[in-house]
Formats: sequence, structure tokens, C-alpha cells
Amino acid sequence: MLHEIIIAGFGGQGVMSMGQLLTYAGMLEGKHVSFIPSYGPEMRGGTANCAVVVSDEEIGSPIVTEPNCVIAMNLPSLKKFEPTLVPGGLLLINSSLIKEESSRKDIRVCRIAVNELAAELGNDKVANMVMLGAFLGATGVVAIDSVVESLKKVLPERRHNLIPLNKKALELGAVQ
Amino acid sequence: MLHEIIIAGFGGQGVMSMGQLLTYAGMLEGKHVSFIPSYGPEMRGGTANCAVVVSDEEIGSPIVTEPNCVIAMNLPSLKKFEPTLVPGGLLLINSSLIKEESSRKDIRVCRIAVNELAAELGNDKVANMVMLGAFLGATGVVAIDSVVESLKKVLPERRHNLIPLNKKALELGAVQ
Amino acid sequence: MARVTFHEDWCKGCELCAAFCPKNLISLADRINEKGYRPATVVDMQKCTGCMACALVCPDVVIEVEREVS
Amino acid sequence: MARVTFHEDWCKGCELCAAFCPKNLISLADRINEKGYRPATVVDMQKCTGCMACALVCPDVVIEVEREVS
Amino acid sequence: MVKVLMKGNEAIGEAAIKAGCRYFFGYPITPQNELPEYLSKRLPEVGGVFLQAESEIAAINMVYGASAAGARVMTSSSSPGISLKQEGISFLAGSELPSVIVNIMRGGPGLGGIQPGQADYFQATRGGGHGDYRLPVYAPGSVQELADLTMKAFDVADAYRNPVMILGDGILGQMMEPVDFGDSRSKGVYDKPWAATGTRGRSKPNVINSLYLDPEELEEHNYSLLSKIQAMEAKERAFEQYLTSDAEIILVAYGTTARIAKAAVRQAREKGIKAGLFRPITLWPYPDKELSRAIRLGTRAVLTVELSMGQMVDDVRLAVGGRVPVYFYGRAGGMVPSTKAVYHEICRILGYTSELPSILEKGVRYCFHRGGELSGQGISKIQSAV
Amino acid sequence: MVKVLMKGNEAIGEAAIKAGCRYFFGYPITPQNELPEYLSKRLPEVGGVFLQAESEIAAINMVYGASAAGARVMTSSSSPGISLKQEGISFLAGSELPSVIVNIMRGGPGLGGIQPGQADYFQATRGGGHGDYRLPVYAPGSVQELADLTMKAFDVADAYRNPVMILGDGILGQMMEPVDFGDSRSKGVYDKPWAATGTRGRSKPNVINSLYLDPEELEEHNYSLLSKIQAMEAKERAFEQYLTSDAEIILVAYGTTARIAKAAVRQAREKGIKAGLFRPITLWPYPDKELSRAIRLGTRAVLTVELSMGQMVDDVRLAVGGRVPVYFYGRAGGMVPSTKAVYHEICRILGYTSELPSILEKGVRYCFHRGGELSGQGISKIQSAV
Amino acid sequence: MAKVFQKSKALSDAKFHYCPGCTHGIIHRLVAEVLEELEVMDRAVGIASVGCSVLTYKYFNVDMIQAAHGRAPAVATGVKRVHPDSVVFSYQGDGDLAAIGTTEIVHAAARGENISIIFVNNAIYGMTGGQMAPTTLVGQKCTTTGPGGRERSHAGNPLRVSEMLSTIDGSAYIARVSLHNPGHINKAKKAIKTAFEVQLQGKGFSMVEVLSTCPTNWGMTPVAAMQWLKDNMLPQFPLGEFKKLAEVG
Amino acid sequence: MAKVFQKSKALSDAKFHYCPGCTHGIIHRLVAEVLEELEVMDRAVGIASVGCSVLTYKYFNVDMIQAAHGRAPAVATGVKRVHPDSVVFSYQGDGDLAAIGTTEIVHAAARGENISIIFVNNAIYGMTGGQMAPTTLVGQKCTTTGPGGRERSHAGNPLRVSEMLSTIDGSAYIARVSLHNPGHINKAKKAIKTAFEVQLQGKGFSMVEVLSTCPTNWGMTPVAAMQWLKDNMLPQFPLGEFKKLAEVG
Ligand SMILES: Cc1ncc(C[n+]2csc(CCOP(=O)(O)OP(=O)(O)O)c2C)c(N)n1
Ligand SMILES: Cc1ncc(C[n+]2csc(CCOP(=O)(O)OP(=O)(O)O)c2C)c(N)n1
Ligand code: SF4
Ligand code: SF4
Ligand code: SF4
Ligand code: SF4
Ligand code: SF4
Ligand code: SF4
Ligand SMILES: [Mg+2]
Ligand SMILES: [Mg+2]
Repeated sequence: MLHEIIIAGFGGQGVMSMGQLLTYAGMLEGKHVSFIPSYGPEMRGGTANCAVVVSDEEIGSPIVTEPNCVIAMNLPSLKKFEPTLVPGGLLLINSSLIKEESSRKDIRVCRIAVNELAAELGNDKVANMVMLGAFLGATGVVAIDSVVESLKKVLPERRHNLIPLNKKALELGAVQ
Repeated sequence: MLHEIIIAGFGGQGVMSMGQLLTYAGMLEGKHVSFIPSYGPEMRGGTANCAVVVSDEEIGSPIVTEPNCVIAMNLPSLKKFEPTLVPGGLLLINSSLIKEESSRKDIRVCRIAVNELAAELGNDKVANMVMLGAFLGATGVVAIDSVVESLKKVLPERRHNLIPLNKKALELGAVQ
Repeated sequence: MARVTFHEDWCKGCELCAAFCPKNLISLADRINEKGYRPATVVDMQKCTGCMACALVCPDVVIEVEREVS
Repeated sequence: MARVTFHEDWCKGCELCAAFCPKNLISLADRINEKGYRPATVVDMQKCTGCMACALVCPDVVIEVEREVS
Repeated sequence: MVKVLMKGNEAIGEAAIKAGCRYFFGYPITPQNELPEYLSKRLPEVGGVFLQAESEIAAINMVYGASAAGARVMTSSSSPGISLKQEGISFLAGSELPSVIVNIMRGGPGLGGIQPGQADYFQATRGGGHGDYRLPVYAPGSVQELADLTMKAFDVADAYRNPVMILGDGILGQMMEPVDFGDSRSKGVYDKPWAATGTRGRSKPNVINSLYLDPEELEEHNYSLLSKIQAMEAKERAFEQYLTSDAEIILVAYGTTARIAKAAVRQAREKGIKAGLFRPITLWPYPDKELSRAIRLGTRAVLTVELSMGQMVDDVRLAVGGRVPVYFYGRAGGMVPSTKAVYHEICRILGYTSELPSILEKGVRYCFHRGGELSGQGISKIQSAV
Repeated sequence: MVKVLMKGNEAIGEAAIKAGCRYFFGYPITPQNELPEYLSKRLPEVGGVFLQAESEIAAINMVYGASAAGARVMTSSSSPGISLKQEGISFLAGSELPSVIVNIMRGGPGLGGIQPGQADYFQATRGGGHGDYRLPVYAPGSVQELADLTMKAFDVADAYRNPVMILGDGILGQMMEPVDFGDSRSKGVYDKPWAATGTRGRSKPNVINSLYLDPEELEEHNYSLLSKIQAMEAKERAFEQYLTSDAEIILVAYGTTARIAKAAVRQAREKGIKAGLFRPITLWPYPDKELSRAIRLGTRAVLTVELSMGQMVDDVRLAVGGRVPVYFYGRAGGMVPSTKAVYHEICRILGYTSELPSILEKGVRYCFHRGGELSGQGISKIQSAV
Repeated sequence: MAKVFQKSKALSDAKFHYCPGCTHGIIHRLVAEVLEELEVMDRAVGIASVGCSVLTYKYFNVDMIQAAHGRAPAVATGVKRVHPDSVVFSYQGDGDLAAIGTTEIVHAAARGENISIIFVNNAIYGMTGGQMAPTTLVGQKCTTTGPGGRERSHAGNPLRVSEMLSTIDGSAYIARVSLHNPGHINKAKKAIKTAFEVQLQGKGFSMVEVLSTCPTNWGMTPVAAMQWLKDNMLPQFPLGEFKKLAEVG
Repeated sequence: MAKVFQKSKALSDAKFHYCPGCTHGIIHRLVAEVLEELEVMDRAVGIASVGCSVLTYKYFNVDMIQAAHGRAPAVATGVKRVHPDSVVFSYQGDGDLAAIGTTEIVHAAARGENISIIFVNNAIYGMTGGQMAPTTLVGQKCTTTGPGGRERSHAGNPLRVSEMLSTIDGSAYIARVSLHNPGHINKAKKAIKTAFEVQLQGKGFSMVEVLSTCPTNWGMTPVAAMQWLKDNMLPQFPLGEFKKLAEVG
């Protein structure tokens, strides 16, 4: 399988970590992976996005111009990337911030109120993990355990205490 | 006719002026002319030389690698350029400074004691003009008058008083 | 009498005006402007002296100040 | 007693040594060295004090100085 | 053999350390900042020196000094900064000083933009600086290759006493992929008896120099540099071929665009279209003989794809020697062609018009026919709806 | 129509003044010093400004400012100094600022030497700087042409809003030949409503800029620069043909070497050997179509002669497109081939072996056969006795 | 009631792209007000440098030229020599002016080039993401200093540009000001005005070094950044007029 | 009798290519004597710059590196960082150090780079044939000044480099000396020795500016040039130790 995913949102929404964790988890599962962040001044207070490819075969182009999944964490991201989805693709919408509906009929759409769900867990910083969980629940690109494993590798030792919370968030997302 | 001339000597011997005057005179006579000086640090206290071409037809290469005339004002110049003369070419030697004889048998050689001749005129600064005169006497590449004319154009007004002396030097050289 | 006006859409919610208002009149509103920032605002305008401190420190030229001039 | 020795072939006849010799002992010779310069020379060596002024100003390290040392 | 997920820029840094590089001099510029930032942390850990220079020019001249002193040393920058290093690079080549120079290209000319580009190809492959010299130029296509070729670059630099360039772009520098440093290391430290280290008992002082005031001496020096150039041309070429053996159309692309071209070739093959990819890994020496040989009786066209208005296409034309038409398709300014756009280009050239969208994707296209005549020059400014 | 005898460097200066150039910014370097020195005297006489900058980089950026302010402006340097200007040149091109840049080439790489060279051809013709841009590059072959082309350069620069380069070498800069400035002047002063002069009543401020952070905008900018490049390619090529119509061998050379090649062609013709000369006057745009057309059925070979290890030969090969073998003969480091050596090269290639000396003249020789394959590479290091 | 404070006409309608609380915006306003008050907008030419302020060409309502990194003084020189009656200023960061552009600023000063320089010292490379600048304080953490911050023994000392340029004979007016509170902001404006007046009087090179904040790369709130400037930068970079030619009015 | 003055071992056998009476030769001798006396010849690395002294790599009997015009301090930095125990010096002219190389010298000083700089100020570009230098005096005629010599209003003021670098915190020892008579030549040697000692003590950046002559391009005899130096350069370039860190012995 070839998964070409765009994750996009405001600078502070943890969009890059979502992408990196997903990529890392894919690697741990022995898949071929790549991750390309947007970069430069537009990130400063503006919007950020990244392109993740997870594939069973060698990856041709790591550049994603026609994703089969878009995760939109805010409205500008929805506007920008919804049109690029391939027909039949998956669109995940952060309905906490996005009131608008998708205008396309040829795609699968899931709306998740990730901020509220994160708040339920007592920490709105894990909203991105809720969304990542929802994505994994919908697609099964990688196992949640692999993401948790990745967290262990990526986080410095002294922040490993945060892992259980993140795991909860992933799991909460996955069942939405 | 195509004249390809190398003039060479110490830095202070007026080698460049000889070449420039000859070139200028050729131009005044409507001939095709070019002048290439050696340049760079080797000139400082070292040796200087220039390549002059005077021709009735358009000049191909202004670069002279096989001159038909060499004017050697000092010994290093003789050593350097004598071998480059074409067979039948003309070699003018400043015998005031060069005691050595030419080693080639296939060329025409004139030895002129230009320093002594200039001293006769009361000014050793015009030794180079004596040599230029000798060259013109031997070859007739341009007329002495054209050189005098050139002097008028090249020298600033306030130094025109020097022209008669230079003319004398040219004429003295021409009859050697 | 004095009044400060905020061009809210230019505000980035940096709170410099709030920090330097000698009367402590300025705070960030709860709403979000088009750029996604909570804009600065003055509730108790009567207390404003028109000292311009807020306008002077505002990096985004958000604030206009009016006051009685003699 | 002192003596200066000139490595004549290095001399460029700049006359700096001559200008700075407090005893005015140095002048240029009439001969020409291999580089085409008239080299500096001392005629009246007895007067040399070995003060080294000449050697210090010579830009071409032409001069060696010897002198009685106590 | 553990894979780690790394940014391209950081992988270069780690590879340099693995290759024994202990000195880095550089000046900040986007999109390569993660490389110096990484090394500012890592080099002191391994007893090396990271020094932020006051400019790109100072940096390349610090490299000159460190290399002259016998060290393995690196600098990095992006397009405008690399332009500033040109005098220094020419000096490194002239004085035969090994060193590794990284250019993570962005959009130009001038200040341009900070998004990826491939418009410094000319500068990299044929002397942005003055005089006759050449740099081996490596064009990695993945983070793994960034690491592998960086390590190789240090060995090649030392073996030939020549500066070597790693030519990437903003995407390669910023992207993360798994990378395996394995036991891969450079061939080890070269003995550098020529280095200016202080004589330390050596009887003759060492001199590092590129000045030859006597033209005969300079010519001899040029000849000796040329011999080295010819040796590198003979031995240091690298490339990858992908499905070229029966290809009707051969795509030629390097770095990021080669990734896209490969995907487009796959797409074409899925449709039964015989496309292949020739990917030069060294841009100088250019694998011209190999590309030439890849063109067989059945090859109808060559298509060069670049993030530029057409630079490598010159080398492709030189290699093809007029035997088949050479097409060019390029995007610029940080815009990157989609896989589909390249696929469409393949279809367009081979005449599979049914595959084409109603409006062609944005891009610059031209074609050099047999014998070199240019035709079909055009800029499609309309972004296709696709 | 009075001829004056002038040094090449000075003729450039006088021509600039004749063309209405009133601003010069430069930094000393041999062998072009007579140009700034001349202008330091002449410019104040005509109300202009000569300013010696603190470096080549400062100079090119002063040029950037003066051009942005609407002036006709020039700078000059020689090889290493031109390398330092590469960022600035890329900025001039990116911001579309007309200006004339003179490179009086010397030997390289690095500090090299101060004798004439032609090894900055690549740098001049294909972006020593970063990004997609091109400069019209004029290669004068005489002092008269130095003057004529300098005047032309200012017009072309203004017409296209693009920097233009005059590419000479130490010999051309130092040599004296008669020059006729006649009534020749530039087409006059261009109106520059875009210039940053202060608004002076204009309602909208003018902005001079090469930055486009949005890649779509930068791509548009690249496209518009490309359109300009294509217009220059179509309209600004210049060349001279000499006895090519029946030539069995066509020599290709520019500048100083073209003079030598012409003499060699004459020498060959005197012996009944059908040689001809194709002399590009613009090195970019390269007169490739014209060179291509000069090659006819009877043409057996093309011979490129350069003061380099082989740079223009790439453009010659691109133009020839593999139809006939392309030979190269070069000297380097300030050494210049003799007319006879080039004549011998003609004889050698055409097989007139009886004309050859027992030992070939010094030089680098190679040949690209049909289809682009390289062969017969060699460096003759032995200076012939001839 | 009268408007006592409003946006200057010398500022365009474009919104600043700077981070929240970035003092670049304050300096823009001050320069604009001075241009307006001196009535030189129609003969002013500004040179934008490379740094966070690279887009100043969009913000000032006067003719603008974007210059290569560090070369603004050379570009300004080119303009001024062509139009001696224009009012030319450059706007440069500390990376731009005090690192790569050292040669150009020193020699513009030495020539007594009749231009005005606005030098924004925020002790860091803002635009590229927080690398060490020549003005970075010892111990200050940057992305290229390593975890201990700038080490004197390795990376040297912060460069005090105003002090350095004051030794140069061609400089007519050199001042260092700060923006850490409204009073100092007013003083900063006065200095900037003086700099332009010096140019208008043809006295030669003028420069105002403005101590500024970069909340983003310093990793602080804008308010905390103001305090940090006061506590840490002022001791290293004393304020004052370092050079004021006697004739300068 | 004993030899009290002879050629230093740190000079090679090559004859200097300088013009007659050019003071470059004197400075070479002084540097060589200091290298010999401090017994550092076998760990010294010299950086030759671009100027008349470009060929110094032939004259010093130590490892030498020829650097691009103006970049010697950066090259020296590269060497010193690789071999901190080496003794690194550069030898630079006023065009090289004070014009094109301004950035490099300022930042080597700011870093407190532990190297020694020999700065030969002869108020002109010697090698290229007498163009104006940053140190050229007002009124001094050069091939690029026009007939009236350097004009202050057009080309600015001579740069006083020692004064400028003294303001920089990383500089440990900065002195200006002159060669216009034997006494001053001895003082010059003392300063050069101090500079190297500062380096050996690890104190940081040291520079000795040596006022020198260029008889050829000044158009004077060597002897007249010495007098001209004294009469004209000394007033503009006062001698002395401008900076000497307290700890410097
Ligand atoms: C030649 C060149 N080198 C480097 C850069 C990258 N660069 C852009 S801005 C900048 C420094 C910005 O710092 P500063 O001047 O202090 O301005 P600030 O952003 O802090 O206001 C650098 C190094 C460039 N654009 N061009
Ligand atoms: C990049 C570069 N620019 C210019 C030159 C030409 N150049 C050679 S020496 C020199 C200046 C020499 O002056 P200075 O440094 O004062 O040394 P001096 O000869 O007076 O001792 C210049 C400009 C060069 N070689 N390289
Ligand atoms: S004008 Fe003064 S008192 Fe009024 S809000 Fe602003 S700072 Fe506060
Ligand atoms: S200072 Fe300006 S931008 Fe900041 S919060 Fe106040 S009004 Fe808004
Ligand atoms: S040592 Fe003194 S006295 Fe003797 S020659 Fe030299 S300068 Fe004169
Ligand atoms: S100072 Fe030296 S070079 Fe000059 S004349 Fe005296 S000995 Fe000769
Ligand atoms: S990065 Fe710093 S200097 Fe740049 S805009 Fe943000 S706060 Fe201002
Ligand atoms: S030109 Fe001047 S500095 Fe150069 S060697 Fe001659 S006298 Fe010395
Ligand atoms: Mg800054
Ligand atoms: Mg000098």
C-alpha cells in the first residue's frame, strides 16, 4: 500500500510532530517512509504543513501533490489541500476549529472535535495526538503501539512521563 | 608589407615609447598598426618589451611570436628574442650595453652604440630615439617625419621643446 | 479627556501596550481577530489620560490616540 | 673596532644605508652588480663604529656587522 | 545497521562526522540551517570545532586555512551564499586543497526565494569561479544518499586534493527519511605531507599557493590540474539507470526531480508505456558516455526534467550528440512538478494524446531536434486544473 | 572620423563616456587598471563620478544602487574580482538592473597569474552566479571593437534591463590600436520610469527587488526573465565569418585567439588549404544556428582554439550537434599559441603531415567525434623548437 | 478632541509580517514619522537589507531598493552619488550590518558618505531562526552556540559597532538608543531625526543603533523581551551619542 | 670581532623582489628575527596576502599559505583552529587588510582569534601600480585620485585601523610603529615581538601596524620616502600602543 498524507494547520498545533511520529512509526514497522515539512518564514505565526509517505515498496517521489489523505487542523489548510485529494481519498477535519463542511462528494470525510476530546483528557496540547489516533483508526497505516514506541525514541528521557497521556489521546482518537 | 617587430630592454630604457611612437607614426601614414606591451610586476626594475605590427593590410594577429625585426637594448633581451627572429630577419643590437655578438648566421645584424651616440647629442635620454632612427634607416617602415609628427601629438605642449633634440637623435640613428 | 482606538485587525496580541499603560487599562479581548490573535482593548476608557505610552510601544501601529489639546 | 660587510649581489643601491650612517661612511660604488644596480660600499672602514644603523635600515639584508664585544 | 529518521541537512552533518570531518565553518542561510545547527552541537562532542563565520567568504577562507593545515573540513550554504564563495572555491582548486562544500539550492536569481531549486547546476558543474578547474559534484536523491555521498566526498576530495560539492535542494535538506550510517566510514585519514602545519622537524617548509607569475609555470600548473581533471573524469562518474534498456523515452533528472521522474516512469510503465530513467549521481564528471550508451535503436526521445529553466539539458545534449531529440520540462522558483505532470510530458512527447489533460500543467518546455536545432519553446503559465 | 591610438582598457573607458555612462565603481586589479585610472581622470571632466570602492563586492553593489537609481553605470575587474561579483551579478539580473561589467581575463584558477586568459568563459556565459539568468557577453577582437561593443553594451543593457558583460583578456586590455569613436554614440538615454529616484511627485513608490517569497510569484518572475532571455537569444547574436563558405575546416575562436586563428587561416589559404574562421562576437547568446549553418557538406572538421583547457568548445559541440568532429587546441596560464602552431593544428587535422614540425607545439588537444565521444585527449608539454 | 497619535503617511497600508511584539515595527514607525516630519518623502530612497526586515520595501511609502545581504551601504552609496539631493537611508540588522556587511559599513563611514543608517541590533539572526550574531551576548543561547550559549573563548565578544564606527573620521553622527520603554522610544526617534538632519545638512555619515528585541528567537514573551533587553543588553551596549560633529545642529 | 648583525635563519635564500628601498624588506627581517628569537620557527605558519608582499611565502623559512586578497585573517583562523599550538601570523598590506579585508580583520579581532597580524601601511596599493588605498592621505596623489590627490569630500578620510580595532573587545595588543629611522625600526621589532608573545601567552588577537614606504608609487627616492613618511604619515597615524591588555607581559 502507498499512503500519501498531508497534515496541515497553524504553527502551534503540533502538525510537524504528528507527521514525524507517523513517519517514525512507519519506519519502525519496516515500511518505506518519507517526511517533508513546509519551511521558511510562512511558518512564523502562519501555517505549517507536512507531507508524509508510508509505503510497502520503495518510495518514488516523496513529494505529495495528490494525497490520498488530508488532515486539516484549521480552515486555511482545508481550503488549500481539500482540492488536491485524489477521488476516494480521506479528509480528516478538526471540527473544533472548522465549522465549514467539505464541498467534495467524491471523498471520505471524518470530522473530529479534537480540541474538545483533548480537553476531556485534561490537556489540550494532545489535540494533535487525538487527530493522529483518528487517522490511524480510519486507515491503519501503522499501529498505535508503533507510534507510542516512536514517542519513546523521540522524546528525551525526562519527558517520558507524558507518554501515557499521549497514548490515551491516540486511543481516544482511534475510536472516533 | 608586414613588419612584426619586438623591442626589448631594461625598464628605464624607453622601450615602450619607441614602440608607441613607431605605432603612432604608422597610423599617421595610414597603415594598419598594433602595439602590445609586456605588463605586470616583471616590469618593475626588470625587463620590458613590446610587440609592434605595421602592415599595409589588415592585421591578423597582433601577437608577435616570430618577429622579422628584433631591437635588443640589453643582453637579456638579446638572449630572449634573438632565437625567435625569422630567417632573414633584422637584429638591432645596442652595442653600448651588449658586448656579445649574435650567434645566428641566417639574419641581418646591426650593432649601434646608442648610448655613446646619444651622449654625443648631449643627452643620454634619447638613446632610444637613436635606436629607433637606426631601425627606420635600415627598414623604412615609416618616415622619420611621421615619428616627429607623432611626438607632437604624444608629448604635452610644454615638452614640445624636446622635439628638435629627438629629431636629431632619430636622424643620427638613421645614418648609422 | 482622551481616547484610544485600536485597529483591531492589525493587533497581534503582544501585550506590550498593556504592559506599558501606566493606568493598567489595557487587556486582551476574548475574541479572535482575522489573523487569529486576541486583540488588545480598553474597557475603562474614562481613565485614559492620552499619555500615548501604549501607542509608542505598539509595534503594529494599531493604536490611535485622541485627547483634548489646549 | 667594527666592520660592515656587504653582500653586494643583493644590494639594490637604494642608498638608505648611506642616508642613515651617522658617520657618513657609505656611498654607491661605480661598478654595477649582477642585478644592474650600483652597490653600496664603505671606503673608510676604520671610522665605522659598528652602530648597525645601516644594517637596520637596509631592506635587502645586504649588510653584516661585526664589532668588538666586551 | 540501525536506521534512524533524520532530516537531510542533519544527515549530511552526521555523515561528515562519520567521515572524520572535525571542522566546519559556515554562515546561516535558509534552507540549510539545520546542518550548521546540528554540527554546532555535535562537533564539540567529538572534539571538533564548529565556528560560525562572519560571512560566506570568511567561511570558505577558513576552510582554505583548515584544509591547508591538513584537516578534513566542510562548509555549507545555499545559492546566494555559494555565489559569494566562488573566488574561494577557485582558490581551493588552484591550491589543490581538499574540502567539501554543500549547496542546498533555493530559488534564484538574486535573493530569489527559499523554496527548493536546481538552478545552480551551471555554477556547480562549470566553474562559477574563474579559471580552469572542476569540482566533483554529487547529486544525492535521498537522505540515505546525502549521507553516503557526503562520506564519499571526503575521500574523493583527499584522493585528488580537490574541493568537492554536494548539490542538494531545499526539499532534500528539509525532508526526513530513514538513514543507515551502518559501519560506513570513509577510507580513513589521508596522509598529508604537503600540509602547512608548522615544519615540526621537517627540513623544507611547505607552501600552499595558487600564484604562478611566470606564465610558463602557470601553464604547467594548469596542465597538472587538467591531468587530475581527466583522472576524475575517468574514474569518478556515478549514475543510476532504471528501466532504460527497452525504453522508448529516457528521462534524465537528478536529486529531487529524479524522485519525481522515477514515479512518473512507474506510472508510465503501469500504462504499458516504455519509459526509463537515467539519473546522474555525479553531475561532474557527467556520465555522458553512459547516457550515450543508454540510447539505443528503440529510443525515440530523451526528456530532461529540472527545477530550473534548463541547465543540465546542455550536458544531456552533449551526451546525446544529436542522435535523438532532447526535450526539456522545467519548473522554477520553488515550484515542483507533480508526478502526473511529468507523466503527461512523457505521453505528450510519445504521442499518447488520449492520456493528456485538456490544459497542460504549468512549466517551461522546449525541444532540441536532431542536429541541435531548438524548437517548440514555450512557457505554459496556466496551472492545469488537474 | 579621426583615429586615435589607444590602449584597449582606455578605449573601453572612453567608449563608456561616449555612451553616456557617468558612473564607475571599481577596485584595482591587473590587467585592467588602466580602465579605472582613465575614468578617474575623465569622468569628473564630464560631470560624472568615479569612485574607487573598498572591494569588488562593494563595487558591484554600488553599481546595483546607481543602476537602481536610473544611471548608466559600469564596473570592471579581472578574473578573481569577477568571481567575487557573482552574487551581485545574480542580483542585478534578478532585479532587472541594466549595467555593464567588464572582465579583462587573466590566468587562473585562484590567484593564478596576470597574463591573458580565456578561462572565465563558463563563468561569463552560464551563470557564475546562482539561479536562472543570462548576461549578454560581448567578446571584442580589437581595440576598435572594444569601443564599439562597449557602446552597444549600454544600449542592450537598457533595452532589456539586464546586466551585460564585456569579456576581454589581458592582451586586448593592454594593446594599443587605432580606434575611431566617430560620431558613434549609443542610441541615447533610455527613459527609466521604474527607477528609484525618490518619488518626486510620482504617486506610487518604485521598488527594486529580486525577492519573491511566494514560489508561485517567483516562478512567474522566472518566466518573465526567461521571456527576456529568449528575446535576447533571438535578437542579440553577433558573429563574423571569414572564408567559411568553402572551408574544409572551420576554426572557431573569439577575442585574442580569433586574431591568431585568422592569421593561421590566411597562412593555410596561402598554401591552398581551405580553412575558414567562425568568430562569435556574442558568447551568449551563442550564434549556434549560424555556426551550425556554416557547416556544409564539404566541412570535415571544426577546430576550437582557446586560451583555456576547453570551455567554449562545449558551445561549439552543442551547435555542431555531432555532425563533424570537433577538435580543440588550447594554451593556458598566460601562454598564447603562435599563428604557426594553429596552422600546424589545421594541417594535422586535415592530414597534411608534410607541413608538420617534428615536435608539435605545446598545448592541450582533444577531439570529440561524431556522436560526442571524446578521443585523442593529450597534453603536449614539450615546447617545439620552432 | 484631536488626534495626537496616528499612523504616519510614510507607512504603506501593508500589515507588518513581524512576529507579535517584534520591535522592528516600532522602528519602522519612527523612521516613517521622521521622513514625514522632515518632508523628505518624495526624495527619500530607502535600502532594505536581508533579515526579518527584508520586506521593508513594502512598508515605507517611499522609493525602495532591496539590497544583497550586508551590502546596503554600498547600494546606498550608488544611489546617493547619482542623486546627491536624495535622502538615502538603509535599514539593516545586526547580522547584515555587523557580520557580512562590516566592510561596507566601515567604508561608507570612512568616505563620510552622506547617508543615514538605521541599525537594528537584536543580538541575533532573526530571519534565519536564531543563530548567533556578532552582537550576541556572551552566554546568550542561540541555535549555533551549543547549549552553553556564546562562549567568549570560542566565539569571541559582542561587537560594539557604534564605538567602532565613532573612531572613523568620516562619521558625523553615531548614536545608540533603545526601545525598552516609551521614554526611550521617544529618544530613539530624536536620534533618528538627528541622523536625517545631519544628512540634510550634508555633514556626512550618520547611524543610529537601535537596541531591539526578538521575542521569537529569544524564546520569551514580548514583554519579557523588553525587560531582558534592559537587563542584559544595556550593560553591554551603553546608550548615548558616540559621535556628534561640532557643526551638527 | 663578533658578528652583531646578520641575516636571520628564518629568512630563506631567495632574494626579495621588492623595488630598491622598499621597506617590505625591513619588515620581513624583523618578523624573521622575532620568529627565530622566540624559537617558534618549527611551529610557525605564515599567511601571505595579496599585495607586493604576495611572494612572502618564498622568503620566510617556515610553512606558508598564500591567501586570497583580504582573507588572510580567515585563513589564519582556519589554521589556528586546527593547530592551536601553532604560531600563526598574517602579513598584509593596507589594501588587503583595510579595504577588501575589513570584515575579516574586524571579526578575527572580535573573536579574540589568537593570531598575530603584521599590517603594512604604505598608504597606497603598491602591487597594482599606485591606486588609492583606504589609508591614502588627503591630498596624496594616486593613479585613481585624479590630479588633485585624494579629496576628502569625494573619497573620504584615511582609515585609522589601529584606533578602530582597539575598540574591539577581543583585541589584546594593538600597536602602530614606523620605520623611518633605525631607532624606530628597533621599536617596531619590539612591538612585533610583543605581538607574538601575546599569541604565545594565548591572550588573543594581536596586530602591529607598520608605517612603511612605497618609493616607486610615491614617486620618490627611498631616502625621500622615509622623510615623507615622517612628515606626512606620522601626523595622520600617531604611533603608540593602542591596546595592551593588563595581563599582557
Ligand atoms: C549572502 C546571504 N547570506 C545569508 C543569507 C541568509 N540570511 C538571511 S537574513 C540573515 C540574517 C538576519 O539577521 P539580522 O541581519 O540580524 O536581521 P534580523 O532578522 O535579526 O532582523 C541571513 C544570514 C542571505 N540571504 N544571503
Ligand atoms: C580579489 C582581488 N582583487 C584585487 C586584486 C588585485 N590586487 C593585487 S594586490 C592589490 C592591492 C595591494 O595593495 P596593498 O594591500 O596595500 O599591498 P602593497 O602592494 O601596497 O604592499 C590588489 C588590489 C586581486 N589580486 N584579487
Ligand atoms: S494613552 Fe496612556 S493611559 Fe491611555 S490607554 Fe494608552 S497608555 Fe493607557
Ligand atoms: S501593542 Fe499593539 S499589537 Fe501589541 S497587543 Fe497592544 S495593540 Fe496589539
Ligand atoms: S655600522 Fe654604523 S657607522 Fe658603520 S657603516 Fe653602518 S651605519 Fe655607518
Ligand atoms: S640599504 Fe641595502 S640595498 Fe640599499 S644601498 Fe644600502 S646596502 Fe644596498
Ligand atoms: S524572528 Fe525576531 S526579529 Fe524576526 S520578526 Fe520575529 S521577533 Fe522580529
Ligand atoms: S611597488 Fe611599492 S610596495 Fe611594492 S615593492 Fe615597489 S616600493 Fe615596495
Ligand atoms: Mg538581528
Ligand atoms: Mg599598500
